[in-house]
Amino acid sequence: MNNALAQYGVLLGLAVGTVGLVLSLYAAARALGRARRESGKDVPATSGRLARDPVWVRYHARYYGYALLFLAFDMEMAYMYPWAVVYKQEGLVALLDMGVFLAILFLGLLYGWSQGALRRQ
Amino acid sequence: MAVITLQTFFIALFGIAALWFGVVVFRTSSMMRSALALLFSQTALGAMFLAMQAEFLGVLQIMMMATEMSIMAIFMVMFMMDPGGLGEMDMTHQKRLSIAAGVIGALAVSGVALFAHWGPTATVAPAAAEQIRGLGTELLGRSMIIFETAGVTILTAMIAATAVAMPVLQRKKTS
Amino acid sequence: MIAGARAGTVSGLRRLTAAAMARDLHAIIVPGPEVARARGLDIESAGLQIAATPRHANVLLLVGPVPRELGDAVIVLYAQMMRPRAIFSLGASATPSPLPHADVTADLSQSGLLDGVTRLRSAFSRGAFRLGVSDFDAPALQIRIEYTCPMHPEVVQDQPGSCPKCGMNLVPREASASAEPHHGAEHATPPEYTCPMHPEIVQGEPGSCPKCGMNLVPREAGSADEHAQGHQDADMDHGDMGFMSMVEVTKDLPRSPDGLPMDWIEVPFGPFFPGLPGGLLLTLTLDGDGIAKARAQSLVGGSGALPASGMGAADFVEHLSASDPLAPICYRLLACRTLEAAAGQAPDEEILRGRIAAMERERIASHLGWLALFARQIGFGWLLRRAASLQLQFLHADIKQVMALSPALQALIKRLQRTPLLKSRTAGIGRMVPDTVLRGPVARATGVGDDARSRDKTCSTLGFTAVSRDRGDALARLHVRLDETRHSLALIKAAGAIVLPTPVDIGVISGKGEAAVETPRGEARLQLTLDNGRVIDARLDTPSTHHLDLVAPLLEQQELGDGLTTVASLDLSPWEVVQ
Amino acid sequence: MRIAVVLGFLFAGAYLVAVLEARLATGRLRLAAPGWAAMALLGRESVVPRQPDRLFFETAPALLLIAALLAAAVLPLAPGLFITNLATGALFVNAALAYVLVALLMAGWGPDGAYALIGGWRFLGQLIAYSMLIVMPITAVAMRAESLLTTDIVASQTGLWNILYQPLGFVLFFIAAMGVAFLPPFDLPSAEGELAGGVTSEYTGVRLAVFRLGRLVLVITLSAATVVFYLGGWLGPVLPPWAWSAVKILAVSATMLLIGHYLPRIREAHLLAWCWKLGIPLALLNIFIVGVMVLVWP
Amino acid sequence: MSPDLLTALIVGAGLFGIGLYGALSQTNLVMIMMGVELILAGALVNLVAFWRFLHPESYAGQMFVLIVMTVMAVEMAVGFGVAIARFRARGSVEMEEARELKG
Repeated sequence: MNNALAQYGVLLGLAVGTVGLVLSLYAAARALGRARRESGKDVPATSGRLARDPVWVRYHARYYGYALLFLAFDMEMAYMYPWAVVYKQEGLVALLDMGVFLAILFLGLLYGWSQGALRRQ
Repeated sequence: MAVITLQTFFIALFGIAALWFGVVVFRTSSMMRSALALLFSQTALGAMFLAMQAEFLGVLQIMMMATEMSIMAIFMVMFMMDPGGLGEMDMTHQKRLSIAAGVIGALAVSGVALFAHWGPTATVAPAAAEQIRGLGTELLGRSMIIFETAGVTILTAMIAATAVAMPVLQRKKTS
Repeated sequence: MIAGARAGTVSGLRRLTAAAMARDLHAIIVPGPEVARARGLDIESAGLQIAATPRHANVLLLVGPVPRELGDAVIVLYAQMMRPRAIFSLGASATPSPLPHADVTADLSQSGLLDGVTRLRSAFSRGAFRLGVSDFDAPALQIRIEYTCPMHPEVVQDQPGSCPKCGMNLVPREASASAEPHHGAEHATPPEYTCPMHPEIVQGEPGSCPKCGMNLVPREAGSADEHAQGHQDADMDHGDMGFMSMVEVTKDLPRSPDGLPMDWIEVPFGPFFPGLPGGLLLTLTLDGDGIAKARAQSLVGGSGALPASGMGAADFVEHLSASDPLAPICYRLLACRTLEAAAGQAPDEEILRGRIAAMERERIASHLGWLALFARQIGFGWLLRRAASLQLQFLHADIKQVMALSPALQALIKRLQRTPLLKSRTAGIGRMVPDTVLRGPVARATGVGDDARSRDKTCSTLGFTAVSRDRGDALARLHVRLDETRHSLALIKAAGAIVLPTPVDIGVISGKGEAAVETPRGEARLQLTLDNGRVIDARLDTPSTHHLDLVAPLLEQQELGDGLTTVASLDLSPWEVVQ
Repeated sequence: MRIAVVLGFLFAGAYLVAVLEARLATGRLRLAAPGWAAMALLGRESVVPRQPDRLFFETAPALLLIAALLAAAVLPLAPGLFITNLATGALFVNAALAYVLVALLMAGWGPDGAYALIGGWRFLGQLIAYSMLIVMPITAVAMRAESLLTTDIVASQTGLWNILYQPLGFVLFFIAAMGVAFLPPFDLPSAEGELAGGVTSEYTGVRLAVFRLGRLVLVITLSAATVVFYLGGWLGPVLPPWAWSAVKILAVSATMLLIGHYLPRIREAHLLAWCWKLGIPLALLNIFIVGVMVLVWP
Repeated sequence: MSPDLLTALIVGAGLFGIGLYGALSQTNLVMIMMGVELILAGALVNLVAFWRFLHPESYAGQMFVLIVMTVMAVEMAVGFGVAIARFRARGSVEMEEARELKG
């Protein structure tokens, strides 16, 4: 039990350590001097033009048909991993069981495909 | 015997992080920040599950929510008036009622948690590898019908979402 | 010492990083890498890496004098580079006005480049840091803060406050300082009038739109760039609304084909965009990553005007040849031919053949240069390097070298025809139908076999046949150009020698002349009037002038990447555009 | 100690990937080039664009690096040579890699620049395309190993490597892995010819250095994942286990980079369509085939 | 009872409260869905805590968690589908406007 918790601790430590590494790199760079504030320097670079308008606008993502199907389809992996682990031991039952499950999901995919969800809108 | 162990500390730490990110969701006017705050709230929950030694569920939560909440972010940006939050627009109504409802709800549930008799608590959780196997056996055993029903639910959702969302004209053109 | 050094004493870690910077040079090239290659410069073998954005560059490499219209853009590039930054000028000592003097200057040649890079390295390692640096500033970079409503972009004022239409807080926005302040009754620049439905209609006085008859609405002159075009419905009136309604906000927005009304943003792609020829400014109105509207213009195109006193024949040839750095020999040939036509002279057959060989050699080099540019656009690393190095070898090759290079070129062509993903990347993109304004490979990709060379007697005797494909898309244009390079090799072989066109002595004559040359981009025509041996009037008609106008309709509703591929596949030369 | 060795290996591998990348870009093999480049980036200015989402802008490079390192943390290089050995290792790799997406979305949104923004949203589309092709082949691998432990997965390949046992899964996973690392031809979010650098276009100086480091570690991580899941991990004759891991991981990284060098960038619409209309059915087929094989011929 | 269980349950209650506030106070369909997600997240915490501290031997508890996660995904898919349809029809996903336009 403690073994598992210790491993999570290592992972947490790795993440924190990485943050430390990045911060120390930033500190080294800061030691070499700050960036001068000059006009035009901090405007996002658009190949030689100053495009100053904010671009945070309602963005038309053309893949939303895929995204809708993905949201639902993605859920299948939650069931598939535990199933995969016991697959060999359960044998044919597992194959049929998951076969039915995946067939059901695949039907949804086919429906989406037939309705034009699987393309750029 | 209420001892504050390291485990409790981390459960509380990630719990507080989840709550804090949850509050941020409704306190920022940038839609992107709002969506990613929800993401990190869910990630913190996943970490909390890990601290509770539900390894499979924790990792699953961390993984699923990253992609699902990112997709939520794009939909937020698609459909909100001012996704950058530059206008500091107020998008709420019946604020007082909602706060009251939220507080009362939270208090009521915590009250139940505090005063209910939960009985003895288990101190030892099964090992992580065992959990996955156990869940797998459960899926293929007693819960098989539940599992297949979940499949049907997902299918329904896919059909419903597609049927509602895809434009009618295009639907006639394809297939 | 470099003008764009960082502030600080030179010691310890700073010395080490300065040494590192001298070994890690990333250049952003003005006007563009394709011009540098067409002038025979091998930038990468000289140790400079080509950067895609000024953010990642520390060297501003100026190849030749900077055209006046690019001045502001170059200033912006320099301002957006990180210190320490250096200006490296090849073949010109002057930089556009407020820029500091070039830190390193060298001849416009490969040896000059190599020598300059060496000096650049030492300038970096010695002068990347120094005390007392001054900020760079220029009028082109000045900004003014104005306040606007996020939902009603037509509401613009100089003071913070709330929107009169919806009551939202106004948000600050930057505008270029040269534009007129929005508040205040008098306008220094008169307002201009535009049609809400056809933003391309702009005129000085009120009236109705010639296209749809709607009344034109006033707009601040010069403000067009700052507003996304979708927002210009200035007569939206919902002043009486109780709360802010998104239904109202979105109801007048233009809609995409899938029916969702989204915000459009106007994004410049150019004049120094990697994957597009330098000097070409493509302004795309983007709806997500789809192109809603496009506008293409050349910042470096000439007006074609000659000095009032005219020009001597030899000067004119040089002038025309220098006008397009991407196809100098073809324009030199065009000038020579037209002068000869005006004078009624013709060189002997040997020279004619040699000239054709020179033109075909340039065609090969130009098509290879296009391949490199196209490869950069579609992210094909191997092709970029291979085509660029072949181009440099072909550029000044004599007949023997051309023949020696021939197998390598054939291998490249064969390889491209077998490359997976290339077909799917280009097929169906930018499809065009046969049209009279199309010329050159673009026209021949639509199935029209028109080629100025097939009207040329010498070409016919050398065994020329025009190639054509009929799909009309980017793939067809690629194939036409590949086939053409093959044919060009055959023509050069048949011609036997390469002779650069030089003007024959036409004497002091008057008259008119007309000629056409099939440049790598299509047929260019020149009409000129001679007066006592001086050229007093010249009318140039070039392929890119016509192709540039096709860009806007062609790009609409394409995906961004596909749209850029379309533009790249047209092989526009902004230099030859006549404005 | 063990952790330090693994981390040292990862960073050394990232350095070699950088050398190879520079070789492909410039045509010259210079071992010191990435070192000088990193040093130079440290010395250059690093600006934050005006009016950015500063939090996102600053978090993204670090998050990319953390995601790549955490994913690598569960991949063993040799028996006993790993950072952690989680019971859900194969799943954890997925979970960590999902945050690559989050980092890129932040990097795209943060600077409020058009090129970066489009790059960020493009990567979300890319994730929707490749994600299933990461998950489903790993499921098939787990079926054979009867475990999500990465060490068990390597051990299950003792007789026959998974690349031979389930070649279809390997191909799908390999392609998807290149998609995760946004390597050419899947470099849609950072495309040079389309977005002038995309998500990286506003990063400068030391922030760019961290971003590039994250990307390089990500490439090594994905190669290591490919090796663990399909190429038998440390298994192999003669050489010591860690050497086999090193050789295989570097070979896979080199292959990934070389493939991208000889191909043009894929179109986003095609990527999505191919992954969903061809990739997912093939991945399901792969699961079915492996399912039958596991029962018939374990 | 163990402090761990109590902490987890209080976190669950807190998430429930925040989610409830969000779902009631927001005017926008997508934001309301975020509130619902938080409520469901609160349920997730409770379920995991119950499994861990009360019935670690029964995997039906974990099964519940998976089902709640599925519900979250399904809710999002359908919710966004509706949002797209509304936006296409009206140009808005504001619930307030929906009501006013109807009545």
